[in-house]
Amino acid sequence: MQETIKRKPKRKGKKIPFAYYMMVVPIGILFFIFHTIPFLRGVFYSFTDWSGYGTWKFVGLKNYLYMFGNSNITHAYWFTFKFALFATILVNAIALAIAVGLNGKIKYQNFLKAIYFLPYMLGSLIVGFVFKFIFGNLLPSLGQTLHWGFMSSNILGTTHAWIGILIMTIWQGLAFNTLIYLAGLQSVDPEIYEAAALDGVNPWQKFMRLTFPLIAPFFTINLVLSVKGYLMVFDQIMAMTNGGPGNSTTSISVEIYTQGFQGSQFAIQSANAVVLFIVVLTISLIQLRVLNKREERLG
Amino acid sequence: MVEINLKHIYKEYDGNDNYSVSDFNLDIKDKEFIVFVGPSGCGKSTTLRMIAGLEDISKGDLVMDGKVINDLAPKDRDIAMVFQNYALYPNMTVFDNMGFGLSIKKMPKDEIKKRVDNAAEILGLTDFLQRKPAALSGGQRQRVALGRAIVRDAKLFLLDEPLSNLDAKLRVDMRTQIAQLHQRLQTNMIYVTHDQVEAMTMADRIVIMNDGKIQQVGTPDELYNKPTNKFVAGFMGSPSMNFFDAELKNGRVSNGRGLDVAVPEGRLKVLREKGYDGKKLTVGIRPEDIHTEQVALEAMPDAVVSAKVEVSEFLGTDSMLYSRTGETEFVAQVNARDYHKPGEEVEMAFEMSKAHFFDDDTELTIE
Amino acid sequence: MKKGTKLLAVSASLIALSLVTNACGNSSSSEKTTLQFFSTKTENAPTYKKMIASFEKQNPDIKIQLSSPSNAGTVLKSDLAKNSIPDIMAVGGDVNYQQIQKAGVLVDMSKESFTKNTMPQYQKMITSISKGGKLDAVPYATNASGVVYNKAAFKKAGITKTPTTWDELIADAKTLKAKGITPFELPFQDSWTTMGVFNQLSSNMVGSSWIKERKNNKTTFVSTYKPVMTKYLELSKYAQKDYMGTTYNDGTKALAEGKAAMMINGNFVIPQAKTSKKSADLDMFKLPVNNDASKNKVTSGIDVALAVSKNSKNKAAAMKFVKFMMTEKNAKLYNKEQFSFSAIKGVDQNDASLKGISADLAKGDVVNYPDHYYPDGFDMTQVLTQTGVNQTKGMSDATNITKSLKKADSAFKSANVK
Amino acid sequence: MQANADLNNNTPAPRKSKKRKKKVNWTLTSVMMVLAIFAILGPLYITVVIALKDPSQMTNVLSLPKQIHWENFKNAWQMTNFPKMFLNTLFITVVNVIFTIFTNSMAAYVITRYRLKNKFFNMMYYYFISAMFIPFNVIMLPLVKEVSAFHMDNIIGITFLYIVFGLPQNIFLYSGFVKEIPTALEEAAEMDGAKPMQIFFKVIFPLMKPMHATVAILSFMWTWNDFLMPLVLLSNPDQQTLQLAQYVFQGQFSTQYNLAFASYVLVLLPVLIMYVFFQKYIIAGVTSGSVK
Repeated sequence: MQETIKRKPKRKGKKIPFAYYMMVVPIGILFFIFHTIPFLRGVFYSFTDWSGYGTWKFVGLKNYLYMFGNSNITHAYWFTFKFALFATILVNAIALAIAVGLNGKIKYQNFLKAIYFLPYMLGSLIVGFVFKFIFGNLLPSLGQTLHWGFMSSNILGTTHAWIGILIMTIWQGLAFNTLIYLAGLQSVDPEIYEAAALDGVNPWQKFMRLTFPLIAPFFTINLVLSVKGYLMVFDQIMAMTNGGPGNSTTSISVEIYTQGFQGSQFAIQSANAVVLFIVVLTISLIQLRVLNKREERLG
Repeated sequence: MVEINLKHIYKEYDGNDNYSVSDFNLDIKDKEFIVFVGPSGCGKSTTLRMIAGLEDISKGDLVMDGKVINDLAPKDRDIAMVFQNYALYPNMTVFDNMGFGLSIKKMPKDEIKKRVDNAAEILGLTDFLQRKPAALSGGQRQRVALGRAIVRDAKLFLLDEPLSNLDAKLRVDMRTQIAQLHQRLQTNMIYVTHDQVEAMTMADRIVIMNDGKIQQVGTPDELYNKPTNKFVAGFMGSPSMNFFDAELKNGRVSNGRGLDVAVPEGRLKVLREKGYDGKKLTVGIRPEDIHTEQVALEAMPDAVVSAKVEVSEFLGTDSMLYSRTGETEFVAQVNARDYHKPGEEVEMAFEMSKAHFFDDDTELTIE
Repeated sequence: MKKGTKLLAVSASLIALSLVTNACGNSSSSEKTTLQFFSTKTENAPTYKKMIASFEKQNPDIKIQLSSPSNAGTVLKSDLAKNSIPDIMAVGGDVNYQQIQKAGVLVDMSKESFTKNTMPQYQKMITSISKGGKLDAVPYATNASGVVYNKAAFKKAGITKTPTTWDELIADAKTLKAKGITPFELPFQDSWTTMGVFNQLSSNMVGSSWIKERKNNKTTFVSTYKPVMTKYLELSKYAQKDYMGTTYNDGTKALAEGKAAMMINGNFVIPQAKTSKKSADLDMFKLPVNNDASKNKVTSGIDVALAVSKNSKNKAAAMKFVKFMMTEKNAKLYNKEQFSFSAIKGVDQNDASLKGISADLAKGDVVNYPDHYYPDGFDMTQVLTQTGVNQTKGMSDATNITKSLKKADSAFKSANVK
Repeated sequence: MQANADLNNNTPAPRKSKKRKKKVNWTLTSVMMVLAIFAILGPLYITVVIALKDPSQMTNVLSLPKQIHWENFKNAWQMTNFPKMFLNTLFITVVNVIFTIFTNSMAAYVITRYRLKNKFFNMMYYYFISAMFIPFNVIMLPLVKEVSAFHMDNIIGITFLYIVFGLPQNIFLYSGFVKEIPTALEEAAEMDGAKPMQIFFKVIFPLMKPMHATVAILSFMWTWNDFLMPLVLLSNPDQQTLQLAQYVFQGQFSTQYNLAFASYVLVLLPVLIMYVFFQKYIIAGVTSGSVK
């Protein structure tokens, strides 16, 4: 009876049961509705003159052109890039140094590790408030007592306000990066160092020629996450300076929020947000490419 | 009573023009222990997985007890399987691992316990039932994997290279255990391995595969002594059969590079009938069919060569002599008493009545 | 495995609990008429709560839910986007009001009985910034800008009379400085406080029609505002050293403690300063911007105006509450607790701390805040904080003024779209 | 074909038993200790000390309070409506963590497992991964509109959004882990008669435990500390979160440091307590989540 049944050859390895689709599709649809549709609408509004409510009409690329001519927006980009660059370099350099320290022959290692990771647990908003107080009240009064001119005024009220934000960002950002570098350092087989010791390598060579290449993948993770995060810097600025003095610490995200949400530039800031999205995506992809290539060369 | 028929089974994957398995035909009788053997990538595991239902069958019919079960889900086929890496559930105890299939089927708890205890008893796992797999040795994990199949009381057992992760000694032990298990359970078993020794020692019948095709099906004895082609002859037996490219002339085979031996009358007749006289062919002779004892040299005077031993291995009962005559290299497996040091010149007799002859083009056995 | 189940059970019951509490909050109120009352000022919430309590007592079928978030602008904007604004809104006569008014979602208040009791000049402040000149909110409380000063500090420096001309002001400042008292406490770390100074200078020195001309690009900051900025910078020379790094809170504290003598801002400084020193003896006088004392006016604006949503399901109840708030008794309560001035005729501010300017207010001899007429996206505080930073960095006044005013013009231009 | 790593063979590689007793570097230890105490714990000390003082004691900020003002906490507790806000925040956090773990791990598992075999799942993978780069600012206002249209501008709605919005990152986190699970396990379960849902929940889900921990911690941190999303979505004062309540102290006309800091302490405390107890797991979880 069975020999007559002719089957069409199937080309798939194995059919995927319907249940598996049910495990993805519903939440995928919800994500589309609540994330992708708003995103597409945001992109759409960037071509209109909508102010967040009321009527609107198409204006083509006007918002994008306006953006480039607006000194506040161009300054926000300049500030954000500067901030992201400094924050990334400093956070990673200091985190690496702390990680090397924690990985040394020290006592109470786990306790110290726990302390250094602590800031990661605290919300940027509240940490920002606390640092605002430290810069505004504590340090100036300390500076006045000690007659240290540079510390006698609130840094957040000067052209160097961004350094205050940078310090708070480093304080909080160190935790995560340190932890990752430490994980990297601990993944290095100690036999490699023993072999290097036999070859007569000095500590600096040991770090530059052995340790650093060996933790390259961890370096990549940290760098990509740092840059991405700092390009979107928001919470700490809102907590500490609100973008001031002047607009000296207005990052792209802050500009989008204040002008788009509180001012009436919703459409213009939608365009700004779209540009920010493209910038973040491009930089991340370039980084991944370059760093992965470098890793391959090293690996 | 379980009979399984595989009829013209084909398997092809996306983006791959060749069939991974082609025209696989096999009838498996009740209670038979079948071993699929072949080099890795030959399609033996794929075939097993098609029987299990883990892969779709591209073409052909899989028949179990007269019913086509191509489209039946694995769980409805009543088949138990042991995986190469055991695939034990790391989060469950040994007991839960073994009882998982039964509890999925909503079997009463006391029945599950009875069956698991019974299987544990057979496999000597009673003391380990509450442990997690991570706390077991390799051999114990292996037995849990078997136990998980046993408790299912399935119609058919599939074992996919179950011993490949064990060390040599344990492998031999487990071989025996599985063989005993088969005796005891009296179920059909299909066993996949790349190790011809396992195949030889365990199988009722061996299916030897290469490049997705069945090369030969038969009892171990048949495969060893009457291989249908050069591949089967070379694959079965360790060390492998010696092959020589030679020419049949004047009742002798010679390769012009040191080998020149006479072919016995009976074999010569067949070869001549098939028209190989004066033609090139491949001669195969197993190492154990090359002798150094005086008796043999005297009995087969026209098949004696003078060879130089280059490497010799002493194996206790036997010695392996890696030797060379002229420019021709070969291996001889001789009695340990006939041990020869490297560098010695030794007379060796080729027992040509046991030699195999293969066509150069088709590589099929000439008979 | 068992631990997991326990955890699951605990969290499940937690969810259930939260759901129940949330649900209860809703169901208990559903029998009554519930009104959403939104306020843009966080600090007057306690006063509103008192009014709500007595109103609810009188009207047991109405429940009022007060919401007074700190970043009211954002919340209001998202409410607008949601198309569900609160039933009653208490907003300042500023951008927040303009935005909702422009969206056309407010009830016209001009016909209401209680509107007639309010002072016309404050009604005008509303209509002048409304689209179509409509009165879509009724003025409730007003604030007054001027100089809040510490009487004890003045006494210590030997100053007996508050200054009435610019020269007197500067002379007093010099005297105070010589005595080691900060003349002006400027808390410019909180950028909004810069407007407290700038608005007063601007409203007394530049005519009210200027803004219209600026909007039509017939004039510029650069051409008009040089004198204003000169005075602005002069004042800051008598400020505490780190004035760009001082927060509003710290500034009011210094004022209350007598470390500083004056703060140029609004009447709302007084209650704030008193939180750090209850006994502080504070009073206000108007900022003597000009040397002709008769030309100096108090800058006053709408601190709170009450509006009702057009789409409210309970418009009548909402109006009832507004009317309740507008009664003399409640207006007085508000005045007393918030140190503010009422827009309602006959409700005077009699607090001693404010007697320096309450007379002007009662006469209605006031000018409005110029920044209430600025376009939405134009943030003058950004310009002014930059000016301050420039000064602390040591930039010459001439350069600073030109730079700042140029920046103001370009910022105005990019905000003044459509 | 069967080159899967063997999950069962996880007997730890024999430890390099040359653990010679290394000499402790005390100089380095003290440097690291001093740095930790001043740089990391310093700001926290300041926070706590200010929270315990009254304004009159603020002249010397760093000194220990002469008199402890617990009433700061009481006032902050009342002013922020702490119990209500705490329950709200707890609800959002706990429900989000639980549902995220169940739904996101499920989606991540299927997508990772089948993305090489199936174009649809591969597409889903790239869809979610690319969504990671979309700043929240871009979707903020359209989202507010949409959410209110669905009447989801409340605690339950925002919780739901957190669950959905966490998907991209969680798929990224889980996928590295799922790749390491040998497919033979699922096949064994399939042979044992398990249906897809049973395979996932009985076999795969328990195996993902280490990654569940990571995802749980990261989701917890995100929801507990987030304030922009509650800010724009939760307008009803009864439906707000702790972070939002902190804004009460940032109002234009009033900033009372002692109360504000007491309130910060109240918000930080639950996180700190959790950190003290689960510190080891949190550190391990975050590391494994990011390094995989």
